[in-house]
Amino acid sequence: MEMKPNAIDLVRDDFPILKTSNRNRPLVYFDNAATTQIPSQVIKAMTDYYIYHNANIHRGVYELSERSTLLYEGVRKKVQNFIHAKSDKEIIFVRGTTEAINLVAHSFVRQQLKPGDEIIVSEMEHHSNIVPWQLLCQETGALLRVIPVTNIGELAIDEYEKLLNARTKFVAIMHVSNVLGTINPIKQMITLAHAHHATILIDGAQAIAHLSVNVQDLDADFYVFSGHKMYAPTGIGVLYGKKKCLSKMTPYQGGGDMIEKVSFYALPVFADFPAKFEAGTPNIAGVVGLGAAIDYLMQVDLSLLRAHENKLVDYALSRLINMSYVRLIGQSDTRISIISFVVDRVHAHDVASILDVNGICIRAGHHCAMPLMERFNVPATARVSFSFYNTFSEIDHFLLVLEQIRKMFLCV
Amino acid sequence: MEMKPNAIDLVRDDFPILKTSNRNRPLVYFDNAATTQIPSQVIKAMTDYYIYHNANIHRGVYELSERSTLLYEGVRKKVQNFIHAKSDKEIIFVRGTTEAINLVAHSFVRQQLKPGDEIIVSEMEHHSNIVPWQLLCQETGALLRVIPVTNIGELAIDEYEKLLNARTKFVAIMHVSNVLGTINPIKQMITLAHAHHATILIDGAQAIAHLSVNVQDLDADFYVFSGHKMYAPTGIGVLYGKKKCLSKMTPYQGGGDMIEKVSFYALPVFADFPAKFEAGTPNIAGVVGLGAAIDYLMQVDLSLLRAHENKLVDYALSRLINMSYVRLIGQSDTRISIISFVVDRVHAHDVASILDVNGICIRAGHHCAMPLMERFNVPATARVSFSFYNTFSEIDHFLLVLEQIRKMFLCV
Amino acid sequence: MCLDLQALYQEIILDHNRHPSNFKKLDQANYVLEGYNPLCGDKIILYLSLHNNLIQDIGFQGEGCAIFTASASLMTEAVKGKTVEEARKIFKLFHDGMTTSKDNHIPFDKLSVLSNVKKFPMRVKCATLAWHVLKTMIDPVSDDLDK
Amino acid sequence: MCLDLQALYQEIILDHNRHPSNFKKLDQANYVLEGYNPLCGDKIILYLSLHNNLIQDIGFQGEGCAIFTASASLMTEAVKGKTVEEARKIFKLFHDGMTTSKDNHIPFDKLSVLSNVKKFPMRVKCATLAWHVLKTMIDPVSDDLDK
Ligand SMILES: Cc1ncc(COP(=O)(O)O)c(C=O)c1O
Ligand SMILES: Cc1ncc(COP(=O)(O)O)c(C=O)c1O
Repeated sequence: MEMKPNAIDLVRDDFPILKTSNRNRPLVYFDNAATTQIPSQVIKAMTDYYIYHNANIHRGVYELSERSTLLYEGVRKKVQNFIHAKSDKEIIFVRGTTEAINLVAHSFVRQQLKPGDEIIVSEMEHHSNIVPWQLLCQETGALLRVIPVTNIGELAIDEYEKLLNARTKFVAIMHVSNVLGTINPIKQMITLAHAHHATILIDGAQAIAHLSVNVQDLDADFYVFSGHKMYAPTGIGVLYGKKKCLSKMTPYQGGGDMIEKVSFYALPVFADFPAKFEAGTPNIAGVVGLGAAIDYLMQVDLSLLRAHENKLVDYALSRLINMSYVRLIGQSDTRISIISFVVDRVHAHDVASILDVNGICIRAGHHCAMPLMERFNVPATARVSFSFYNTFSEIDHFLLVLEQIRKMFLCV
Repeated sequence: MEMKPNAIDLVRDDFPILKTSNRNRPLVYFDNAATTQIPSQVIKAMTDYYIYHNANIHRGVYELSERSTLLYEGVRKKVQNFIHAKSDKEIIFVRGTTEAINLVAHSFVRQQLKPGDEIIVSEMEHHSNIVPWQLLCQETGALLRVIPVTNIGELAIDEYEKLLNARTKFVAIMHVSNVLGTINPIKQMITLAHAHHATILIDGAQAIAHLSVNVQDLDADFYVFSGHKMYAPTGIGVLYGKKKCLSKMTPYQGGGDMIEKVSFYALPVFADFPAKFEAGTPNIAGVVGLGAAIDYLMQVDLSLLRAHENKLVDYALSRLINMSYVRLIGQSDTRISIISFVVDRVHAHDVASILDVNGICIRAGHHCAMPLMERFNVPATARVSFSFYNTFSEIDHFLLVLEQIRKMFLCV
Repeated sequence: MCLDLQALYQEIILDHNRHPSNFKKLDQANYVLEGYNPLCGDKIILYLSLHNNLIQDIGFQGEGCAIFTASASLMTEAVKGKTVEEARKIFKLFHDGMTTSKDNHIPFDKLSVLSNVKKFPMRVKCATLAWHVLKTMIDPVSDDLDK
Repeated sequence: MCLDLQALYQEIILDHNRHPSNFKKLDQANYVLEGYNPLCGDKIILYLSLHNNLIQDIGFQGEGCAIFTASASLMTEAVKGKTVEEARKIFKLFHDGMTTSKDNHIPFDKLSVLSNVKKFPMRVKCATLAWHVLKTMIDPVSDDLDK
């Protein structure tokens, strides 16, 4: 299947920011793993919300509030369909992946842990899937066990199997690595966790924009992601939880909307989920934006666009592999369009700054994955991450500047 | 000082939603205490953000991320100035009032409580300033003490003085009641709390749009509010905390940006505040919107507009007081533009629905203040709340429909 | 009075609100259940005197809005003297009428006035509260999530 | 090479990055302090041999980006052999030059190349890390919040 050039041009037209500049050069946006850009359809949905429907939800009887509520609750259904959940009640709106993981740690895992119990994470996790568990272990006396990462940047599944045991209460694993690009075999890992009666959470932050996710087929207990990595705005994310898990959970934040009855003479009576976990006025326009982003992804030819992403990453890899001064961090074949690398004798921040001056936005640093940096013994990596709106000529431009960098630092 | 009619017309022009309709009638929006509407300046700031500056903050070295970070951090300064905080580091961005209160409960109060310690709230609090304290008391064995409300809807300050004692660890009080409109004497209450070595949080959700707030002058330890009640979008709010309070606090959510160092061989090293309490990607456009709302409020003639609000509420009260079938809930003279009432023999929801059909949006229900409903022995109230963009003729229209309601239910 | 308003607060609803039928505590009831709508604060206690599958008598107490009161009143009229099977059928007619997006009326004489509530989605719960309490009393088990 | 880039990575910076001055552990140091920039991962250990208010010798070890390394190297050159008062003045000149929004250069011969970093606000911390470590060593107490 050949990519017609105009399909990508058409998609690019949807993203107004791609026509702007970075340091007075045409913008080349290669930091999609940090956050994706917003199509005008999503911007318009939010603007329309503010102009025509803005009202607080759930409690107003008037039409404006009714419209706002129906929009908000309608997105729950859209998310349900998007990740193939059984019910829209299993969809909880949160600020993002980080809040979702903290919510599960606080409301589901915390109450179950005894000293000596074990939680399994991996060496490639994002800080947001490490720190909440470290804090919880510190509080409860549970232990954190860590699945190691192989030299090519995959999870050592045999080690995972060895770590699982009767004390394993919870497993928290990323679907796709934000540094290595590796797609982890989560279906198999979920089956293994369940065989040991452990509950498992999948951090889908990097997967949701690039892979089709079916939480029922995966049999995931929890699946979490952020809107801002799938063409929706920041400040909104999703916690999917199986009904049987959600119904065991204690409240998270206390306040309006999560409560049925408040009195000073009795304990509060909580609402049922999802409301129970959505205390206070939520990010309504963010939810509307998330719904519009899902609509957008349903309306484009996603399989074509994803094939394009795969070609971009294949092309970039094939070129980078032949540059002797570039070392790739992560060489798994099951991957998405994220590439981390280090340039011989040049710090990642200098690489990023020189690209920046040429209009190219890439990320440099530890990518909130310090343990993984330790694992590969690098202080930082440079990372490019492509979206379907990126092009081959952008990659060529990037490779050209890399060559300049080599010259500047090594042979001037 | 007479209000020139065109000053209000000019302000109304800034709010595009005011030109739309509710149930096919011109929109009369009297639910400003639930959420305020958004001026086009704020909508534009957010749209511009998505079109020109969208990037993840703090960690990118490229210009786009730099712009986004400067915008975001710039709003911290704007908020600092707006509430007259000593430093922008004392400003923490949260989802809203509810999250701010939960954060303080979890990270400041929780660690200090021993069984028998006391927390003081009032009978007029919003659920979000009751439930977190109830949950905390349940967990720690501390006791919740409640300042009663007088018949006219004021706090019984003499009772407050009696409640304060050596076991009082924390006081959490609303600045302005979302049901009664009453402005509480918080400066005096803060002084009293401090005299008993108790820390005090002020829920400023209903005050922030209507009163000038100077946290240093008030000497508030914590002051919290939501953007969506001051012409900014939902999903963003502020926790102000004194430096000396913030520096005692344990982390809230764990994840990216709140951390300096993560390793599996040591405990995490936390960043300093405010970053410490802003884990994960925040609601960046929401912050930009909040900044634009502050700019907006600085640019209009706020004292003129607030005088107009006061005239609106005086006028409405003077008329309602003469309607024999209307009972006002809350008759304090120190108040803002919120009025709660019940109509003889007509349930608040029927009142609201009939107004709704006439284009008028009001709130009916318990307003997340069930204990206050119990106090006044009503299942629910109807509530109108005015903003500076409301008009006298809108109030006349509302009063006319009230009269229709009386006819429909009582004399048809 | 505008059309929408007429549709929502028809005379029959105002009447039933003012003088609800079967508004009483049933001392001889063998089934009693409370219901509560946290949105409005509507509260109901429903009493059934149910013998040999027959709803011999029914009564309710409570407080709430006109839509709630009228709906509860009309519900008691509709099922009083009916068998449980018949009550189930009436519930289904009512429920389908209230939940389908189509503009069809509830095909059951007086109950049809309630179908106008559909235009006011935030009020639908007011109209259905009493009915759901009845349903729970005659069909205790149901899994809300899988609906 | 474009102008901005020339400004940021001037030859002098690239030189100092390749061959930093005073890049050594000082065994006879009587003051040693570590510094860390979590954004970049830049790390430094700064060694001072400080006697009678005089910086007799200075050395640093660490790893980081070119801006960081060059700035640390230039800093050691600038303060070596100076009194603490002189070092304080140099710090202030440098600090003011880096923080004022004006386009003015840092009026201290070679250090002026660093003022170009100002156009890259996210990199300013790279240029200032070594300096702040020095400052902490010679002026231990300061309240960040009230600045
Ligand atoms: C006094 C008061 N406190 C707290 C809240 C909760 O604010 P939010 O829903 O924005 O978290 C509200 C808003 O309804 C309020 O009026
Ligand atoms: C794998 C992974 N998990 C978690 C996160 C945190 O997401 P957020 O910052 O939206 O909470 C990220 C984003 O950086 C990520 O890439």
